[in-house]
Amino acid sequence: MIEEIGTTEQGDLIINVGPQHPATHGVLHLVITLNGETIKKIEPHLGYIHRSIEKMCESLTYRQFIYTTSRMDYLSSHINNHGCALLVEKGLQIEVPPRAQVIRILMDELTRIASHILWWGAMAMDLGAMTPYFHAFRERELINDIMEETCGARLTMNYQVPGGVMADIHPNFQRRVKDIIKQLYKKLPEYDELVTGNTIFKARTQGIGYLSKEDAISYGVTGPSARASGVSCDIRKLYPYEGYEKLNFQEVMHTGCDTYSRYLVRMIEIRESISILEQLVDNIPEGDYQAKTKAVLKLPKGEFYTRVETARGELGVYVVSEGGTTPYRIKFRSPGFSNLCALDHMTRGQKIGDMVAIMGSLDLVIPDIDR
Amino acid sequence: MWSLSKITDIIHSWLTETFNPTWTLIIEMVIVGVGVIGLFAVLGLILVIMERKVSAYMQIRLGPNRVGPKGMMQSMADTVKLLVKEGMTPDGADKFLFNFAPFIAMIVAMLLMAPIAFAKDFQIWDINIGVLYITAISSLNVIAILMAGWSSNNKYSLLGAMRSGAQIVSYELSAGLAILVIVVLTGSLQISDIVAAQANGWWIFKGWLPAWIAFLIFMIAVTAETNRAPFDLSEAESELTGGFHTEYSGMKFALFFLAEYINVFIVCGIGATLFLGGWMPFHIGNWEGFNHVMDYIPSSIWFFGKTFFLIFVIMWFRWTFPRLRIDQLLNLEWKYLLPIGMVNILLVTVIAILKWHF
Amino acid sequence: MFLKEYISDVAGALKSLFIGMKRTGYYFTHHKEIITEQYPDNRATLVLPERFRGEVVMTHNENNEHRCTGCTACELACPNGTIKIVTKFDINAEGKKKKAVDKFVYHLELCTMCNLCIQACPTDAIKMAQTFEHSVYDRSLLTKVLNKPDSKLQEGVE
Amino acid sequence: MTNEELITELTTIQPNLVPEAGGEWPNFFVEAADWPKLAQALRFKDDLFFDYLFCLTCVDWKTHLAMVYHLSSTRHRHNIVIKSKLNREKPEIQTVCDIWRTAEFHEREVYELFGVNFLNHPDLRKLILPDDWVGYPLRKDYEDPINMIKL
Repeated sequence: MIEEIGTTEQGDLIINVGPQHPATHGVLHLVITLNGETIKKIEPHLGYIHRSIEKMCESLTYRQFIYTTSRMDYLSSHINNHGCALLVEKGLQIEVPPRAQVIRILMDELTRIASHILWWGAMAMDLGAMTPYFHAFRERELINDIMEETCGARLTMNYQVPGGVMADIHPNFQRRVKDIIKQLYKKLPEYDELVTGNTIFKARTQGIGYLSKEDAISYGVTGPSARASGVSCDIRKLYPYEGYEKLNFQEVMHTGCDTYSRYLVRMIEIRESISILEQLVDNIPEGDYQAKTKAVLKLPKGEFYTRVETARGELGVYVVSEGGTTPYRIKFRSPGFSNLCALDHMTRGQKIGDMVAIMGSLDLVIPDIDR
Repeated sequence: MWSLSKITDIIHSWLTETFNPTWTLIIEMVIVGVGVIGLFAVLGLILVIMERKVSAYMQIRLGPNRVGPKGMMQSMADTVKLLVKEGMTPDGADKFLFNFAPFIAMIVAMLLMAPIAFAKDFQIWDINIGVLYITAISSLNVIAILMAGWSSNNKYSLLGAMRSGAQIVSYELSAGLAILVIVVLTGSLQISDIVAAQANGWWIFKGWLPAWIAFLIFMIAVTAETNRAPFDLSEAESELTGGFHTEYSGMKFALFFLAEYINVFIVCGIGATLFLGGWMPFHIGNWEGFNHVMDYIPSSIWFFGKTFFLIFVIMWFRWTFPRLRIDQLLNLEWKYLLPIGMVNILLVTVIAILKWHF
Repeated sequence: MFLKEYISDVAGALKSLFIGMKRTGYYFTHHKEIITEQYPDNRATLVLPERFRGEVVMTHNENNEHRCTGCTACELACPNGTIKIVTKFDINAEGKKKKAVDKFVYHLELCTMCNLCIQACPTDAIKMAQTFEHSVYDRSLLTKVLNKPDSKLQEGVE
Repeated sequence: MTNEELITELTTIQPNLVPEAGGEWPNFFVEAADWPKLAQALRFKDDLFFDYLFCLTCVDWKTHLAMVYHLSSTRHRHNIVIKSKLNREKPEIQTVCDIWRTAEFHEREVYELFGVNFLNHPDLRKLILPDDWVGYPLRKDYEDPINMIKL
């Protein structure tokens, strides 16, 4: 069942893309075997920025290890933190106050919007259009400003702690969220004008990087990339956490299986996230923002697994506890790593320019892959 | 309408009186050479700052604004930076070809300057096959790119150069066909004749639909021929990092960079000459007063105005569109531009024979 | 019909391109929309939100007194070993030996601004400052002693 | 299928499975030798249909290594955890990357970080670490005085 490993013949061109290359959005190293312009095989070589977060976490307490996860997938750091906080809460059976839950969801969705918007710009930039990148940053900056005001940092927030959130929302928070909703409604049609409808963009993405439903499941692809292949895998719907079950939103699915449908799924997901924001921003319940927790957290002996839906897919946090203050073994099932598995399969036989488009549509964040 | 021919005539007659004919020719060539190089430098500076400003405003940012008033001296600073940078030659490179390629790119760009009419009666060489000369010389550009790509001993460069070869060779056809439309309408290959034929109206207005289509095809084809986005496959930075000039640095890179901008200027100048009347002012039918006012604007301003407008359009393309893929690029040429261009030339021949145009 | 399809294809493609060009053309002519911030020039007007986490500082009141008891809660809470507290024994008014902070050493180069030390501090002795221009030429300058020289523990803080 | 049904179903397929109490999902210990057969059954039996391997990892228990496979079914939406104890000196287990393709990369990761040898893996090379790296960093007894910072 495994595709046979592409063989290197006389006349094949082997090029190294990365670790420093504009298309890899960071430091992914791909060894590509080319026949002319056609890709025969892609071999990812990882580890350029591997920090061994899993090993580090073994010596950090349950309060401390959360901050390292912000550095994994830095574009959805909030959701990573959320997953870890959920795990600790699950182990200690802490009830999170409703106010904290709503704040968490609001922050998660803002992060998701920011991540998808940045991805939109980066995807267009991969395909050679520079302008959308800057337009994307305009909206993203507004979201980052909200983060800065409430969480204290723009990218690596470390706002979610076991039991709730670190601080209450800023008094300006609701007003600014409403502003950003208004702004997004105004600017999203422009995104479509610039990129979605563009005939060159369509030609570059339609029918490229075909990933069938069976392959998507088999390769463990999750998130928008898998939903574009018709796989229902939104953790927010399947295994709801933090009251996502009470919200009214759609799991965005598409059956195109190609790069363009992956693009469309993310664009619609931005709108779904906005609708979640609209439902919650005026209905933040009063109460505590953090449950009372002990100063030293000790998870009972056993194994715990939580999954959250980050902007890129399913993040699983697997902790084996020996009953101490630090995890015995921790494993982050990062969405980027699994999505990367499918890259070779999707790019075989495509042109080198398509490889860039496919990588863009998978939305790879390299620290998430390398951890 | 005043003309620059008086000045050139005075210089020429003074030189012929003072020196013998050989020396006159040599001195005139030196003057022209110095003039062209000066124009190159000025154009390079202007176009670089223009590109940066255009891109900045389209990308809702300010662009360079620190060096000089409103950042106008930025390209000077860039030049100085490139001049003092070490010009490296990779170890495995074919040293002669590697160092020679940027000069070919420059020489080709310089040669192309010759038949362009910058103003009324102000032309370096009014050769009778002007248009043919331009199409012939501009194809030499691909040699420089292939040379640079091959000699760099870099796989990215090689891929970029190969792409560029395929691209330039195919797009020359449609550019040629688009130019041919105007040649058919005018009945001459000489630039001065083509400009003179537009005295009572530019071809884009007089030539009806075929001229419009030809203009569109011309703009697309020359964008591709000068390797500008969305056809910048030979230097596609998200795929091939820098394409054929990946290994170049310092002044050698600057020469490529400059040659690209000069090429853009030249093709836009040709576009302005062929379709927008060159240095001819804008006239409307019988509006005598209006036409008179237009005549007072110097002819060189008309030429440069039109050229810079076309350059702006090409920059506009670049900062709006994503890049095509190599097979789509060739598809566009062979499946769309070339058939349309051929039908167009048939159409225009009929129009020209039946004298349907003005 | 092939020809009809062909022409509508070309027309549709051109239309989509013109829509995109209209958008960039709009921004080219509307300079109000520019969002660039001229950073070093606007330093005077640049206001960072009060929660922004720039670096850890220790608050001192006007009598040069701080609130740090040297309990090392922050040192234990820090995931990176950013904080090192050197304690000494003071003799207080009643003649008893009492543990007090001698040097609150803070390694800014290791700090990830995670705010865990601030949360852990029982006496609110440290807080996050809004400074953000931390670059220096010598790395040793980033190792700071947060308690000011000759500063004392504030009265009444246990 | 509920957890109880899953447990009974699986014990009929593989009688020497050892169910483990606790955890949210059914946990089983399987002998490394029985794993390929069980994996085939898990993946291709219609009422099980575990087509999605969402986490593959290894835990170093100092006395032995334990492979942990988290499986899920996109059709029936049930989850299961399969574990397998491996000898710490010579850890070997059959690969599952012909059944779940995502295992290819995950197994390579486990191979270099824990030193588990996956039999019949098509391309078992180091993925993250440099080729000349000695030792298995995620094992508990791994010491690297140069690169490890102990707090």
